[in-house]
Amino acid sequence: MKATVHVTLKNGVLDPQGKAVQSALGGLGFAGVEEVRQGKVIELTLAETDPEAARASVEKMCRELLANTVIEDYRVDIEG
Amino acid sequence: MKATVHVTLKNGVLDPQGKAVQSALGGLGFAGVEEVRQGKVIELTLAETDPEAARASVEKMCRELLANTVIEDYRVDIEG
Amino acid sequence: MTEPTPDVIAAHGLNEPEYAEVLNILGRAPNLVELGIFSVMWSEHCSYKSSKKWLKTLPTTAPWVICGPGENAGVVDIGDGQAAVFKMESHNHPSFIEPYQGAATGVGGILRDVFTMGARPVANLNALRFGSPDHPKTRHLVAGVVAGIGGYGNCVGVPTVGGEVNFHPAYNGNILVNAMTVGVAPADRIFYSAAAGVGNPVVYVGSKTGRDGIHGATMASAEFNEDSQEKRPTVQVGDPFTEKLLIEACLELMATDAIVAIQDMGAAGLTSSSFEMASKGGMGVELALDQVPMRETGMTPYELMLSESQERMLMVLKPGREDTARGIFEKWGLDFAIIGRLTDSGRMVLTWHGETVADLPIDPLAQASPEYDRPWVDTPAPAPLDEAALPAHPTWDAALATLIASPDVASRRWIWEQYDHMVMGDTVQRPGGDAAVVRLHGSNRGLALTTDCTPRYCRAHPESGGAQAVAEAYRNLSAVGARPLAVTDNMNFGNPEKPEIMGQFVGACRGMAAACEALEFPVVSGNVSLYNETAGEPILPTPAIGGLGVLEDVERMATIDLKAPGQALVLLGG
Amino acid sequence: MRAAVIVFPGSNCDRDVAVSLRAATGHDPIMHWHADTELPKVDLIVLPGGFSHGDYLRSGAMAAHAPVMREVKARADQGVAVLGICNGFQVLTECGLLPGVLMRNQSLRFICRDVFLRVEATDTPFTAHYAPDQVIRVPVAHHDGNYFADPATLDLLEGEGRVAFRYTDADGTASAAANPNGSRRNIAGVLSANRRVLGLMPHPERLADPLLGGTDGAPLFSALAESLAA
Ligand SMILES: Nc1ncnc2c1ncn2[C@@H]1O[C@H](COP(=O)(O)OP(=O)(O)O)[C@@H](O)[C@H]1O
Repeated sequence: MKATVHVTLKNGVLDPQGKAVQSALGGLGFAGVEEVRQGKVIELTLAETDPEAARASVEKMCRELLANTVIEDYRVDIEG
Repeated sequence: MKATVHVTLKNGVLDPQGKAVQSALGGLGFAGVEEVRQGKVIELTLAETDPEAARASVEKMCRELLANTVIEDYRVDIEG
Repeated sequence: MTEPTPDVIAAHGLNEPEYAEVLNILGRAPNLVELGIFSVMWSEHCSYKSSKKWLKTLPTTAPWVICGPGENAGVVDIGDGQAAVFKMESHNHPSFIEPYQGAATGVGGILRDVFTMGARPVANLNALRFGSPDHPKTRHLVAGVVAGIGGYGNCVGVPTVGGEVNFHPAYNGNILVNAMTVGVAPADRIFYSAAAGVGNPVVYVGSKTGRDGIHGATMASAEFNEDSQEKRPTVQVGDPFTEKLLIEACLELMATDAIVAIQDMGAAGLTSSSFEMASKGGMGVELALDQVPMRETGMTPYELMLSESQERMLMVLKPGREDTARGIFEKWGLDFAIIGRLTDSGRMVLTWHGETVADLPIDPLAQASPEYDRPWVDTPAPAPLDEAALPAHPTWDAALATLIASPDVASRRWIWEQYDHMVMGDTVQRPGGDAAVVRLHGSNRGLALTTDCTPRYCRAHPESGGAQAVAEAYRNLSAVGARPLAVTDNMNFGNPEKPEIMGQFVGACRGMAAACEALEFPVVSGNVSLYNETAGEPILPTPAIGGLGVLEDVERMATIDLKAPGQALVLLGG
Repeated sequence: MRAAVIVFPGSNCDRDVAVSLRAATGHDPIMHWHADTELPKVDLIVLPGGFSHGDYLRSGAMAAHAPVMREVKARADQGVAVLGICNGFQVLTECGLLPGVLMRNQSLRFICRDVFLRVEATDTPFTAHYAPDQVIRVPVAHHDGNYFADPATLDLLEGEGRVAFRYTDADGTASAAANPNGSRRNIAGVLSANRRVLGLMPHPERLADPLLGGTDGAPLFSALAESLAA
């Protein structure tokens, strides 16, 4: 079973990477890029076969390790 | 208009971050994590309003800057 | 305007007598913006209200001291027309909540204190205390703090050359992260923060302001409790890349004669920087807050005054130099905005799209902040150890193995290898010796640097422990062949409202003062961090000392490694 | 020899390498700002270490698109020598002047310490003052030094003698223990096909002065000064 976790900075938290990418895109001549935010995507392959159990386990992984909940939000997607 | 870019390592490219996460999860007592791959997600807010033009422009950004195609694949999603 | 409710006043950390003083100063009730400003200015962190009385007892002068406590950092003459600018500062609470970013922004803050004064930073050090090695959080905290210090310092390109680490259960819920920066400037080109010149423009440079750490300065002074985990204040994220650009841009502008005064926006951001600059210069200020570069939409004057966004500076320029300055900051890709001017009113007038949102007298706020003579009890001198009651002496081999395996003695290589300790090409003595030695660029002279404190001594007897920390710093500098010149300190203690804790603080100050006096080793800068307690459990009293000395010839520096077989080992001292 | 050091926003070893160049050539290199496209005529272009653009996104990725880089590539094509150290190596791979990519260190930690390198190629303007298979000691200081390329590319590099340096033990063995960052085949530095572009993660400029604890980096600069003498 596969799980995908998106970890993104909370709203209002400074994103230095996004800021730098935005200005680099401007430098490359891409106009009209109003905001850039950079996050992580983590793809997990799990032995678990029950979607609900998988979700519960991945949510726990997010809280304990994958996301830094002080500054980051996370979203879990489970696919068969 | 918003665009989301997923940048992930190509198959066969060793992913030190994913491997470290996998072993850390094991250390935390999560069993049955068979593989972990870590990538980036970049969210762009664009002035462009035409989805096709937006996609073309973001694909170009990926080729020129956002992804290193020696080791990375990318996927672009455009939403209203 | 509606008067703030008691709840709102309490949430701003002002007690009843303090609020009464606010009413007395204003002759009316404050609005929310004004209340926020009072709360920040009178927080323990900014006002030193519990510690001021005792800090004044530390010796701060010597013929080579150019500037002692009171500015962004201390300044000493190191000969050859050069000055060393240095200070240590704590980022304890933020680092416990988010170790990487907390430690990283701590490094960023202390760097700004130093380059604000016109010095190019040449070395970073740190003094760290963690809980017991087997406490479940310790590993994560150590890894995060070390990575954060490296992540910031390595990127800005200032070598992290030394530091110290201890482990003790008293720090389980309250780690200490003290960061020190040393910079070098021409002795006659030091920049100060006193504003001058009616009509001169007040200029904002660096990063945009966001809603970072609103209330962080008050948080840093409030005792930690179990639900701090829940409240999770907005942690600031550091941007070392912007800091690097800010260093280069500021030093480039400082090479011209455009700057009248400059101050970094540290804790309490725009509030404390503007009040301090105005108060030191006896000036008034008008700021148009709508001109402040903003990162988010919908920000309010309250948020702009209290934001702790990093990598920002405030300057007063000479008239007509705006374009020179703007050109330099734009070249480095940094924000630049003229946000106000100096007046002779002695008042801080803040406007928002033309409307006045705060109007406060500057000196009463900045200078008449509360000063407490907190009750304290002396820590009694410990009874001599009863030798008979000690466990039997282990074999020498076993004793040695125990010592070497102790977390307080074990090699710190794992830590310093994560710090770039060689960038700038002048680290002639790397971490691992008694003191780091950094060559003064382009010469054969050098600075020796160390941080020291043994908290268990300080707990046993704060006065001896404080004196010992100073003496150890002095010895470490002497051991590499340097002439010790001056110290910076970081006083980390528990809740000063408890007489025993206040007694520890007083004792440590007495010991430090005596040692500094005896050694002619004055305190030129420092920082105080109080309320380091979790659930009523205080940390060990930890007056961290950062020492600086000078070597006339780095080729004659002494190092710790044994050089050749057959040489004699000599024990000196008693 | 005239050298230019390209200064990117976030470069922080630009001054360090200038010191080594001055020691080897007797004069100061040109410090050239990345946004300035008019690059003077020089014999050597140096891309220094540091954190260009904060190393955000990927190390060296944004600097690879700096305005001056088009000219740097054109000069490289004409045979002008280009040296990329640490972040400079990352920029060279990102802009395609060298193959492969520098990934995050296997330990995921920044690593700053001396390492041993075996000099694998001495027929270049950079390495002519080393002896074949000489083992030298120089520091590394990086977070992203894990050299990766596909096996075919690695075979090609090895077949053409384009691996300039490998991480080894003090006795010259390219063991796993001697590899500080997980680089494929212990590769620490690679050359372009015409052998005029060198990228390496270790910092020769940091041990080119006896007061800093060693001089094994100095021959690289003296070799450049001699080979590229006008
Ligand atoms: N323990 C101390 N010993 C000596 N001076 C101190 C001490 N703590 C603070 N100071 C001095 O008080 C002044 C204000 O410090 P602080 O508020 O920490 O500076 P900043 O404006 O950088 O936050 C500084 O000049 C500092 O050197």
